Amino acid sequence: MENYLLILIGTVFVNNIVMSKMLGLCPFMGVSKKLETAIGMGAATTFVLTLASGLSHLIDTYLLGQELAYLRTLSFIVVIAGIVGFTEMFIKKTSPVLFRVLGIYLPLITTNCAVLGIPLLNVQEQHGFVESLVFGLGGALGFTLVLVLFAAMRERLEAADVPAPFRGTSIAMISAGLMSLAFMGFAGLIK
Amino acid sequence: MISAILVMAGIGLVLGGVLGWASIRYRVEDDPLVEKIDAILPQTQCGQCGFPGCKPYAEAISKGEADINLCPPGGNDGVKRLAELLGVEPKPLGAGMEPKPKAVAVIDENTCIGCTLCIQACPVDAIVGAAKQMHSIIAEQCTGCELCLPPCPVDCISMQVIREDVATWKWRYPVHMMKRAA
Amino acid sequence: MNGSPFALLGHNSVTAVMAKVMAALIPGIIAHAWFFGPGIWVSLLLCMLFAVGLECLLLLLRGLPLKPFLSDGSALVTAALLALALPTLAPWWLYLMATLFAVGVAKHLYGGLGQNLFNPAMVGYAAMIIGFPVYMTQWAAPIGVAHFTPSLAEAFDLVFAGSGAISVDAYTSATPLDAWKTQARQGMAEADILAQPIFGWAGARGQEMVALMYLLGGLLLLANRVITWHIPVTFLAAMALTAGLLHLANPAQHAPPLFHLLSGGAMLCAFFIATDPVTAASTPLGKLIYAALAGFLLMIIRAFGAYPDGVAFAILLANICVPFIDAYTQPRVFGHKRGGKRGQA
Amino acid sequence: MSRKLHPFNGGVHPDGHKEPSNATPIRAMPLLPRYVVPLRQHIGAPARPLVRAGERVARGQMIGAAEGYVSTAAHAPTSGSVLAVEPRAVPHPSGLFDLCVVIEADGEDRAVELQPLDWRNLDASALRNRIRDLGLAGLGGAVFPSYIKLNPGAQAIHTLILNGAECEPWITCDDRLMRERAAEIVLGAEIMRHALGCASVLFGVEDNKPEALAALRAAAPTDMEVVSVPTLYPSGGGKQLTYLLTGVETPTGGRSTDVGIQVFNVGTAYSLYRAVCLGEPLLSRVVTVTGHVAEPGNFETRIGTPLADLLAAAGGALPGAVGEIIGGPMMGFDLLDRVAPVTKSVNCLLVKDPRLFPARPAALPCIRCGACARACPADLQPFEMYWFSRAKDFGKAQSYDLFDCIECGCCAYVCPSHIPLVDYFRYAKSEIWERERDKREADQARRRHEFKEFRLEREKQEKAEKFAKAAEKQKAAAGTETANPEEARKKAILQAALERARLAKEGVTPKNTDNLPAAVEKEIAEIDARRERMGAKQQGGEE
Repeated sequence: MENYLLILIGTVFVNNIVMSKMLGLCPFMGVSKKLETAIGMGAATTFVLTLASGLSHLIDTYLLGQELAYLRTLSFIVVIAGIVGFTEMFIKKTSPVLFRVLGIYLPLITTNCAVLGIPLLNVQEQHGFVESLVFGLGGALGFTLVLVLFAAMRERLEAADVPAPFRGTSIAMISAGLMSLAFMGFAGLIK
Repeated sequence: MISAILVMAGIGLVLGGVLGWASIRYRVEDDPLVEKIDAILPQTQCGQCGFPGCKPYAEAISKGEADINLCPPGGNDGVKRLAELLGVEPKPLGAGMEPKPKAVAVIDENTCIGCTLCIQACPVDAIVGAAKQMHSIIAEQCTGCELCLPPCPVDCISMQVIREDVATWKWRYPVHMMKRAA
Repeated sequence: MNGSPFALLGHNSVTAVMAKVMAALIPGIIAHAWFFGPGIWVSLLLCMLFAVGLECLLLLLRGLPLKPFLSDGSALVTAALLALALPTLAPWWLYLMATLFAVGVAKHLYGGLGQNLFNPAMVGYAAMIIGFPVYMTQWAAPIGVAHFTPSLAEAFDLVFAGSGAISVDAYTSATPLDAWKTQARQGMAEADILAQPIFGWAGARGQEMVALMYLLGGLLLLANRVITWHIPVTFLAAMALTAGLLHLANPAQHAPPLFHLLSGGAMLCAFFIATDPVTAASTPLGKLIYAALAGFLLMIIRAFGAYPDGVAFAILLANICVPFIDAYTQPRVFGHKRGGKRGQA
Repeated sequence: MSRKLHPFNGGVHPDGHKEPSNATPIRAMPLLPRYVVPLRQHIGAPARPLVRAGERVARGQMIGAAEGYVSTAAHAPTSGSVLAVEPRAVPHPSGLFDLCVVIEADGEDRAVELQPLDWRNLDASALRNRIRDLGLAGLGGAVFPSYIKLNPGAQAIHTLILNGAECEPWITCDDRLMRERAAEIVLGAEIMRHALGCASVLFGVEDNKPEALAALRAAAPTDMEVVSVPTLYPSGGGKQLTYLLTGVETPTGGRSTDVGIQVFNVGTAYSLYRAVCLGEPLLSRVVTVTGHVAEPGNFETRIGTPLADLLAAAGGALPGAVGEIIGGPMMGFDLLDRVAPVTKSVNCLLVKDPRLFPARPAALPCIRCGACARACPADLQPFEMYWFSRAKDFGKAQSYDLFDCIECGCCAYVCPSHIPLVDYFRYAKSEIWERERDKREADQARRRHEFKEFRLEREKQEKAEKFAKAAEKQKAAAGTETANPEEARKKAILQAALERARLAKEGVTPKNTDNLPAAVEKEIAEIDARRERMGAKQQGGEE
């Protein structure tokens, strides 16, 4: 139990997928202009990532094994694409507004390197099934956390007197850098 | 080799089945994007965008056939709202498309010959009058589209900028903040 | 066009606010000089010079008028906080770099006073501790512990010319927070640790008095209504609570709460850094959440993290959360239903 | 006398400056040679002018009639002749002109016959209509037509609040009125209570007006309560006073009547007494002239009195004056033109001197110190509203409840950065209103455009049908000349096209002259007549 908790805290804070592993920067920059969109994106990614972690672990362990290891990336991508496709239909039905604001970023969860990265890291770290699920959930929660906080910051930044050359994505990148600086404070917390 | 093909085919089949079920379970009609675009457009029906009215322009935008910066009456503000709706970066209005101050058409009562050409041109039926009778424009309904200017054979229609009065007066943007050179 | 109101509250300006903050810092600075030698004057002077210089340069670059923005005094307050947070007797370029990050990156890239999301002084500090960890762990030892306490002239010499023949260890020492952490992990008993000369009656020798002087300054700010009680009280309470729980759970590993309150930058942070209105939460409930979060994170980093003092990181992490906290703690507007959603008439 | 008060949050304590003007009794203004009566003095639609240039009028004669529901009448302040009905300077922050009736006094001050009303026995709606025609509007500042406020409507009113708080610094017109005419105010309140059918009547007066409190207490019957409220700006705000006295919050976007409470200014109660018991329309009001003037005080001023004359009556501005404010220093506005007249909403003319009213220092950036939020009586977060109004992000500004702002000025008063916060809020509000106006106009244009397209389509179809029928007939007449239906159809189309071309040559008769509103038809007729006249004149000139 403590092990799972450590994995969770570790992936959410210490080794945050965005802030310390620098994965998933595309949606992090792209879907953080509005707080509500960011929350929706976070929820969608959490769903996809947790499911993908578990499924890909099962596939890796029971279908691929050692001899078919070369199919890992391929099959993971297929699984992720399937889950994303499902999520897309689900969101389109339940929240058309969210579907529209997420726009291209929703299908792009497929190519979100964080979503592929976490199942691959699971294999690398030789996580068991539950560990993989927790690792996926933690990574996704960490992603959602920074995405949502970052979106709230950007909403305020939007109205700031940022000098012209730094406006828009530029100052957002700088802010992300400073966020990352702050997250370094968690260094040494686990392991 | 066979096992690899089997595995991938299996995964594909299962996922395909799930997606197929989901597409039936969560079927939705496409959202009325055209209506939403049309709601942002100012409805002057002026045709400056190159389309015969606001609705056709909205349709063109939704199909991706027209850019969002072709509507001068909507101004840069309108472009911004379209960009927000469509999730694209806003851009300045196209060249030679600077927004003009709001105006209404006024018919010179002495020159009008009652030819009805302007009445046919008016997209919102804001001009009243019958053949060989003097025409006049209902100011509240005029959108200032200027479509009635070219057909007039005697050039008796002119645009009059709407002046603000006590009721429509707006507070200006405060200028107390220190002047910025940048 | 100048609309109402035409009446203004007298003796009320940003400059006055900043002047009061500076004045409240003075007891702490004097105590610092008293216990750690005159080195603080050098770093204070350097930081202020660099800050004002950079502020001028950046204002000119941005095409803004110098006088009103310089006279608001915010650059000086940032510089003073930075100087008090950084180790004294570090090389001059460290102060320059820190000020550059504080005034340049954290403040002016965001549009200057009032627009920044991160506390400028803490950005400067955090950037230095990541970039130059060696210099950031060399703290001037208190008078009586150090083999040698440089005079003002010697301090200038050390800052600009480097230590040269004098060993760095002669005038610096590990911070008590650091010492506690490493020694407790090595299994030393609490009494043995506290018996060392760098520890004082409750916390770190010298630092405890400086912290009390910051507390005094903070109380002056409270009395003058420059700050409200929400942030300092909650921050210190959250710290004490977390430290107390940790100490109860494992007294051998974790120092008692009073030690934490009076060591490192805790007091300075509670009254002068966390209360920076620009980067702190602004709603009444938000202030409590923000301060509690910062205090909690500070203790977590101190107890488990890799850095001896986590003030900068705790504040920056709390800064990240501020817009989110504010967005979800908007107070109920007069005439709105209780629990109603904001923005819905 | 110990009613439990419910203090609202926020508020400020600006210097009162009541003494210069509240020491002397209300003075009457002498009859002036000229009055300018604006037709838009109240909230709502402007009054419709009833007189033309050259017409003679008597004092109290209605010169502008209420137009629509939210409107009220305007009256001649004295007898004389109408000089003009034209746009003139009015007391408005814009400095724009508005339609006014200019009256040249004849010096006789002859009045129309006044008819006191038997209000206790008069039908409620008849009473209200009379009050509308007597031009009554709220004198506290909002100038909402009183007859509407006296209509209890669907929601029963249980409490009537008479607002005598007068929290704005410098202004003392209500103070003097309460001291000198308490009995009349109480009678006015009695009429209001009758019209609204409510039980409870409360007077709210700030405790810096002990004389007014005493006078009201002496005059009020036992079933009316005179409550002393602590001096705190803006306790005279309608929502604030309501909460202070009853603990009931006026719901956002609504009125206090939604919670069964109606609020009137004490000055309105006095005017209502005069209107009902004496039959006199709203011809005058008490105006405070104070600040940097020779003899500050309160003046019984006829509506339409040029402000320059009012200033002269108070001995004129002292040397060094730097302009005038209409209203108080917290919510008033700069007077741009002294020829503008006193209207029903003008309660104070405040002459500024450079010592008490220095120019506002240049604004510095907001440091989010929250002083404004602590001072805000509406519990808003003004710095957030400012942050987004400044960036012209009106949607966000609105999401921080911009429209709950009462523009009291507390936030800008306490701001250490000297930011004109209220100016930003007024700016954002008027921008949002304009957008809503534009939206309405666009919707109307869309409907009209769609209708036109529908009409064109219908006309085309009707025409085609007609020709098809005609062709059919022809075909029938010609017998089975062509058995081929395809050919017949082609022929019909050809015929239709020919017919169309013929019609086009003759000139199409558009059909949108049908169903015109009477007003537009009249307008067209007028224009035609004018054109004929002009044409005739022109021809005459040529010959």
